Amino acid sequence: MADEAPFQLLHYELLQYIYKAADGGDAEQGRNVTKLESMGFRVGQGLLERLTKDTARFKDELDVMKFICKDFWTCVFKKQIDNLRTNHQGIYVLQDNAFRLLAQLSAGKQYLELSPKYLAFTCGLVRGALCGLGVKSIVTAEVSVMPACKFQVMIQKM
Amino acid sequence: MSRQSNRTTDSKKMNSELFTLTYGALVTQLCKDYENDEEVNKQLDKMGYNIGVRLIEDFLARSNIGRCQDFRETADVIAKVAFKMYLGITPSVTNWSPAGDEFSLILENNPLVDFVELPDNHSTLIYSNLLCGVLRGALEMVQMAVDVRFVQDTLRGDNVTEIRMKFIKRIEENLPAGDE
Amino acid sequence: MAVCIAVIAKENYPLYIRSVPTQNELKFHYTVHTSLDVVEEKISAVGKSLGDQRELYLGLLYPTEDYKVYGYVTNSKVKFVIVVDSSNTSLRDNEIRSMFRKLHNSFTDVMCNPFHNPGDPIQSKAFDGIVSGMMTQTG
Amino acid sequence: MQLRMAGSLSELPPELCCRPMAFVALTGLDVLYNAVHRAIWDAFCANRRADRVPISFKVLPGDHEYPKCRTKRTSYEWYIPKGILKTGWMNKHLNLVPALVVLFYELDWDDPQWKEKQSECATKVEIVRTSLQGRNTKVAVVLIQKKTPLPPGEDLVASERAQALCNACELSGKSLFVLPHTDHLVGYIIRLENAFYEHAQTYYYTEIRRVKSHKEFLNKTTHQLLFVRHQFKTGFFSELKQDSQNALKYYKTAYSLIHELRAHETNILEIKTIAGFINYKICRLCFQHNTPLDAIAQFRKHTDLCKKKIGNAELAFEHTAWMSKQFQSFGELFDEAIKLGLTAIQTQNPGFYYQQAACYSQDRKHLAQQLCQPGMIYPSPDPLDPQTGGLDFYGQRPWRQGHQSIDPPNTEKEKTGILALQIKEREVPHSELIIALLSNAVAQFKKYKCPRMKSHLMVQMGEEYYHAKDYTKALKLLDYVMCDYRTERWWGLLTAILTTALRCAYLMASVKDYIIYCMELLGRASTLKEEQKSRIEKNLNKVIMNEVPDPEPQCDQSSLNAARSLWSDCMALAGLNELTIEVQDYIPFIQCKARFCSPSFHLDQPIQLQVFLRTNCPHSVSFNKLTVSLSNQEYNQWCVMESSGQETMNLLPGKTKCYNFTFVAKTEDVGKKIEMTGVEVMLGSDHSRCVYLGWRGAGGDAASTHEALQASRSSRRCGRNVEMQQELEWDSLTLQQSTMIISRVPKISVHLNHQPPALNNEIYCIQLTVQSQEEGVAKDVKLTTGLKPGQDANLGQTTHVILDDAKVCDDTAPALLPDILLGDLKSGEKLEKCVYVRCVSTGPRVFLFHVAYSIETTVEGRQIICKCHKDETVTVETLVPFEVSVKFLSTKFEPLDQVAVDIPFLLMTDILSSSPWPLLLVSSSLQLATMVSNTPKLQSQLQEVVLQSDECASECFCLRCPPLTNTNTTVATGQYLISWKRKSSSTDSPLIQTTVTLPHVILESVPLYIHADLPSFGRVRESLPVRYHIENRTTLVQDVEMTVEPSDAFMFSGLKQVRLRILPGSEQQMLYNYYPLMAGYQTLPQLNISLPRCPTTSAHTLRRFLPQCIFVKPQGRRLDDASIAAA
Repeated sequence: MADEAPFQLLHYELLQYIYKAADGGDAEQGRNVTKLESMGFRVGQGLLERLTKDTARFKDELDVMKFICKDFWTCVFKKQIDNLRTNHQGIYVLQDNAFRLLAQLSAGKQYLELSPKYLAFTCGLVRGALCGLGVKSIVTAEVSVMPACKFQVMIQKM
Repeated sequence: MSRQSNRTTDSKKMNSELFTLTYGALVTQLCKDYENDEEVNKQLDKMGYNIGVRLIEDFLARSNIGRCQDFRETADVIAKVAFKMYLGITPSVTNWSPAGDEFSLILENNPLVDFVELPDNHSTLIYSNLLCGVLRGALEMVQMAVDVRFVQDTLRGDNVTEIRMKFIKRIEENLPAGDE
Repeated sequence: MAVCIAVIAKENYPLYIRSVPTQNELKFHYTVHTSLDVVEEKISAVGKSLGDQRELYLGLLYPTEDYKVYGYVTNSKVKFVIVVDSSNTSLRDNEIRSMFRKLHNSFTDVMCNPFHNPGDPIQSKAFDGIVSGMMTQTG
Repeated sequence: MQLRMAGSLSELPPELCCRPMAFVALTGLDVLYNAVHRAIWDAFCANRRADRVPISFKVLPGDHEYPKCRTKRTSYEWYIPKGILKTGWMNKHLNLVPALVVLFYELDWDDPQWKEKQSECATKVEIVRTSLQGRNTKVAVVLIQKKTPLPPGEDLVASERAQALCNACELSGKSLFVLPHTDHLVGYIIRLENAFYEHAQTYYYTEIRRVKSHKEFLNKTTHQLLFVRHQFKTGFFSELKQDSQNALKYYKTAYSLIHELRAHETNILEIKTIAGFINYKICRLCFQHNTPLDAIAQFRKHTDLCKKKIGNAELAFEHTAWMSKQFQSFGELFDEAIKLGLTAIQTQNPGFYYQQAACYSQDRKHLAQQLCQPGMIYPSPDPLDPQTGGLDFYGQRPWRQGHQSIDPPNTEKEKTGILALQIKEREVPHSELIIALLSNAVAQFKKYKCPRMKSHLMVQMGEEYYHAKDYTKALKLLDYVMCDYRTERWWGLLTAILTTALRCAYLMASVKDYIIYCMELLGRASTLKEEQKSRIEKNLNKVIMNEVPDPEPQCDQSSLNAARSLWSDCMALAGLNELTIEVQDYIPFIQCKARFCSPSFHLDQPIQLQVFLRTNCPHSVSFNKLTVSLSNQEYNQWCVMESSGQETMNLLPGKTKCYNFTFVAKTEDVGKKIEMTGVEVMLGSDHSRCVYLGWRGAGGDAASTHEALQASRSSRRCGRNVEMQQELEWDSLTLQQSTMIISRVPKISVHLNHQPPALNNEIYCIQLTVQSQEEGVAKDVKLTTGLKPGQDANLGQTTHVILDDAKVCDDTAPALLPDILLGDLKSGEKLEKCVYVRCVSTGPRVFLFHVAYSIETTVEGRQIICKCHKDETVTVETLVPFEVSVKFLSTKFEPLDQVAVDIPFLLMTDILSSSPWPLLLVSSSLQLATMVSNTPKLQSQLQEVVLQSDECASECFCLRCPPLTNTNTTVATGQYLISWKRKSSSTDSPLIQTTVTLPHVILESVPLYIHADLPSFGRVRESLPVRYHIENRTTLVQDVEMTVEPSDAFMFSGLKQVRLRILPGSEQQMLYNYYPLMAGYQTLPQLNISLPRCPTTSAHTLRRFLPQCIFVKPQGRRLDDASIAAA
């Protein structure tokens, strides 16, 4: 628990910075989301490198996803993903019923449209980690009820 | 199959790395966005300040520490409690000015720069400047105006990292706090 | 001990190659490059064959007349290759392992350096240090 | 013989490599002239498959001279061996000294001259025996007989004579055979040879024993050579005996023994040679025993032990040649084993050994080049020609055979010998050997999926061809592998190969290749140093200026002159001074990226196209022409840039240059895509040499995509350091290969004015205003309007559209009016139209207003006609204007569920407006079916009534249903017609008729119709006359009993109870005088009526039409007023 607070605050500052930079139109917003996402991507790569340093090589895609849901999530958010579903055609849905970065957002409709901000970074994290494991993907997230959150991973076959 | 067995994942430790890496991503983003290092340093300090003013709440709540009697006590609390709590390190407090209004925090290792190697074209970047902001912001919330700056940095070849803190004045309660 | 140490990107292009200055550098480039055949083969073997094929350390890739070439692959599919003089018989397998471990740790730090752009050639004093350490120290 | 000895000391002799087989000699056969003998011989030789015993047969004359056997020495005292293994030995035991000699002799048991023949046979045997003096070779006799023998034991003569013959020839019974020359020849032959085989084995067994027996005489000091020799021999004999297990054992000991020998300058070659032999044998046997790992281990040991045994430094090439041979032959053994079913793996296959062999051959070549000075004269007499004729021992120097002592031999001889060898070495075609070995290796690595290893070997082959001056072959190989290294981004290797390739290209003066390699060596992928690059760039420029380039460094001087002349020739050559190079798949020194400035352009915008060029080479690059070609060639003319006059266009190193092109699209290309098909940069000029660098599509090259990807993730700061910024900008430049031409933006406004929602059936007016903001005249403006296509199908039937001037909007009107011509519109001119829509059904509809026109504009000074159009759509909801409800009431305003025949009732209609707009009800009317109006004439009570929304207009009609002939109980009422329009609509706008069909009603007939006449009110204490009418509606006489119930509100006068009779159809009247007692609404005294004739009808139903109560006014007195007030 020790250094949760600084991270939360740092992440919050990140949002503030990126979004204060320019409150332009949707295009601008889109660009900001991408910025956050790519920062997350880079962090994800780094984390993964450290995290898989002492692990055996991965068997297959599912093995990788399990890793993301268990170890990776635990290390970043100190809990596992609550539910992992897949259509076995390269789409996975990871559900976190109490997503940490939404915790400080109080529930309620008016915050729902803020949620993209709060998820972009994490989407990047996941994509970065997967990419680190040689899995190219697109990661999107959606919030239906705070603070539950669904991350959708679309694997891109190469 | 359970991978758990062969993976050793100390979540607390990882988290600190998450923090370190995220901070890194922030700094490089700033480097992309701003013309020169000075502006980056400013921005870092500002963000630090914002964090500080919020972090102090958390700090006071979790470490039930009352008002400090004097600056020396404050120094100790910062070094022994705050740094320990949030960065897991305990810097030493040294180089007190005769007037006792100025001292140095010596960080043997600074988690923020764990993996950092500065490229040559960032000679004037104060990578960890966020910390200064944090300290400034936090203390301002307890009615202390201070001046905080890095005087030594391992990143730039010094063999320790030194943060210099100077007490400026008590802020009267009724004054509005900070520029944010 | 090591006469050549290389880090190879996921896409198999070199991120870092250092070899002892005394000998023909180009030759080592070829040695490392050709060794990738075996690395690829071993990586692709994962899952197919039974038993634990899943160690990061790939062991001796192939012996040539004058060199022994060892391989290692990270989970991010980055490969490390260490070339040792085959005259150097004193070297034990676990020593090679520990060399790779050192290399991997240092590499991980490089990957975590925010100023490093993954996929770019490795430019890091720390990493250089580790590598030269392995090339000079006598095993 | 001579050559084999000298030319290749490293060669393995065939007698070593072959598989040893028992040697059996056949004599007494005349295979030339005697058909029978021939047949026998054939039977022996023909198809010797694995199932036949391993024997090599030879036909020898009966008096053949076998090699003399030296007299066995009884002691090895003083005997110093001169070498390890005699060159003749193996051959001797394979082909000269038989294990068994078989004498064929034609003789039947009952031969008339038996005696003579027997002794003749004996002498023949004797002859053979004598020539085999001292050897253990066995002799056997085969009698060729014409008769088939009887089963053994039956023919007493035979057995007795056989015995006699054996005695005569001193043969054991086992050595005498009979071969009946009959039809089952082969069968007999096989039986024979099996017997021979046994004999042979015993022979070789004794040989082994013999050799072993020497052992005790030997001593460690002087006879080490013999230890080896004997072990080898026993091994070899064991092989002949087909005892490979023991053979292997003996060879192994031999091998370990040979390395115990003290090696020195003079014997090292011999040691190595024999070691090589033994090693070969061991490996071969291991593979044969299917223990490849043993073979490999042995070979490793062998090479490790020998690789340092170089021997005479001046002949070092000999050693490498030998090493090479060792690897090659092991590779061949390995390969052979695989062909016989052994499985190899990626990391352990023959390829490695061929490769290593090649490696040593390369060393051999280099050593040869160092050690063998050219221009030496071959010494005579030839020191390599051993006067003694042939070399006695394997691996010895011809000029000092048998020299075993450590003390140095005759130095003079040594010198000449060495010289001779060196000169011979010069004649060796090293490159051929190397290339052959490499290509063997390539084949193997291909087989064991090692693409990279394969490429590496191909590079070596290429380089070898280069050394062999076969540049075409060299380039063929190098080009092939280049792209592998390029795609895998191994720049160091790529550069190395390119450098070699460039040398080849120079030496064969192949201009195009030369330019290509230069370009890539100057490119950013090249790892060359600046100065090298600038040298190459200079040369490139020379070639472009049609001058001879400077030679490449490290080209061997000998071939330079040739190259120079080649160059000057092809420079002189006029004509083909123009060449095009597709650079996309390389990483050329000029980078090109092109893009359309926007993914789409409007027809009236000039299309903008940018080409970015950049170079990385040390000096600036100048060029004379830049062209972009597009999918529609007509535009190409606009995408050419040529250097004007003297000054050329040029690129500074590291600086990005941008070239802009603009052109105007053709009208017919609207909606089409324009694509870049290529970009070309022309170096040089017509009066020197034109080199076109061509990029497909919008440029980019083999490396650019990766660079772009990296750049996108880079954390490098934009704008900090100029050089870096440029870099970043370049990498993140994205190509835009194609653009869309879309129609010009219309400069007209289309406004719609209407009042939604539309009301069902109404003629809904949408007012359309088109105003032109064009400068010019908008020609032939067309309007397409109505229901937007692609909506619910049946909307089409229920929607009707007309334009104002058309009158009626009935069901014939279409849903969509296409292309209504509206003429031209001048600048600023306005045009108004009303579109009327009639929606027969409710619900939403989308209406389209598509205004198209064409206009002339000038773009970049060119006149073009643009077609523009503007679409407006509007969604209109259609509602019902009002709800109509109808109810039936009795004349007492009580709701009726059925009406009585010929009794008046009321019809009440409510019109409830549901329109948001005020409605004007112009009129309403009833169209009655069976009903008739009770009132003289029906007229609408709500003419010109205006209904605001949610207001309700009601009217009431008094009707009566006449008695009906037919007796159905329900009747149609009729229709209710309402004509209305919007209050807002203009006076001349048409009315809308809404018809509501009134509900049917149930009809009933009543027997007795009783109704009353009475004043509308009464007054307290004033009489109130009430007259009851009682009509008999039946066809019968009716008795009616009436009683008036007393009531405390009234007093009354008249009959309290009466009984009367009414005739059918007639009416009776009863008059009562009521006298109200109290004020207010008062219930009238109840009238009780009963019809005894028809008891079904109750009093209640009869009373229905009577009023129940009446209002009674108080008396008009003051105090009474007060009392009322009080009450």
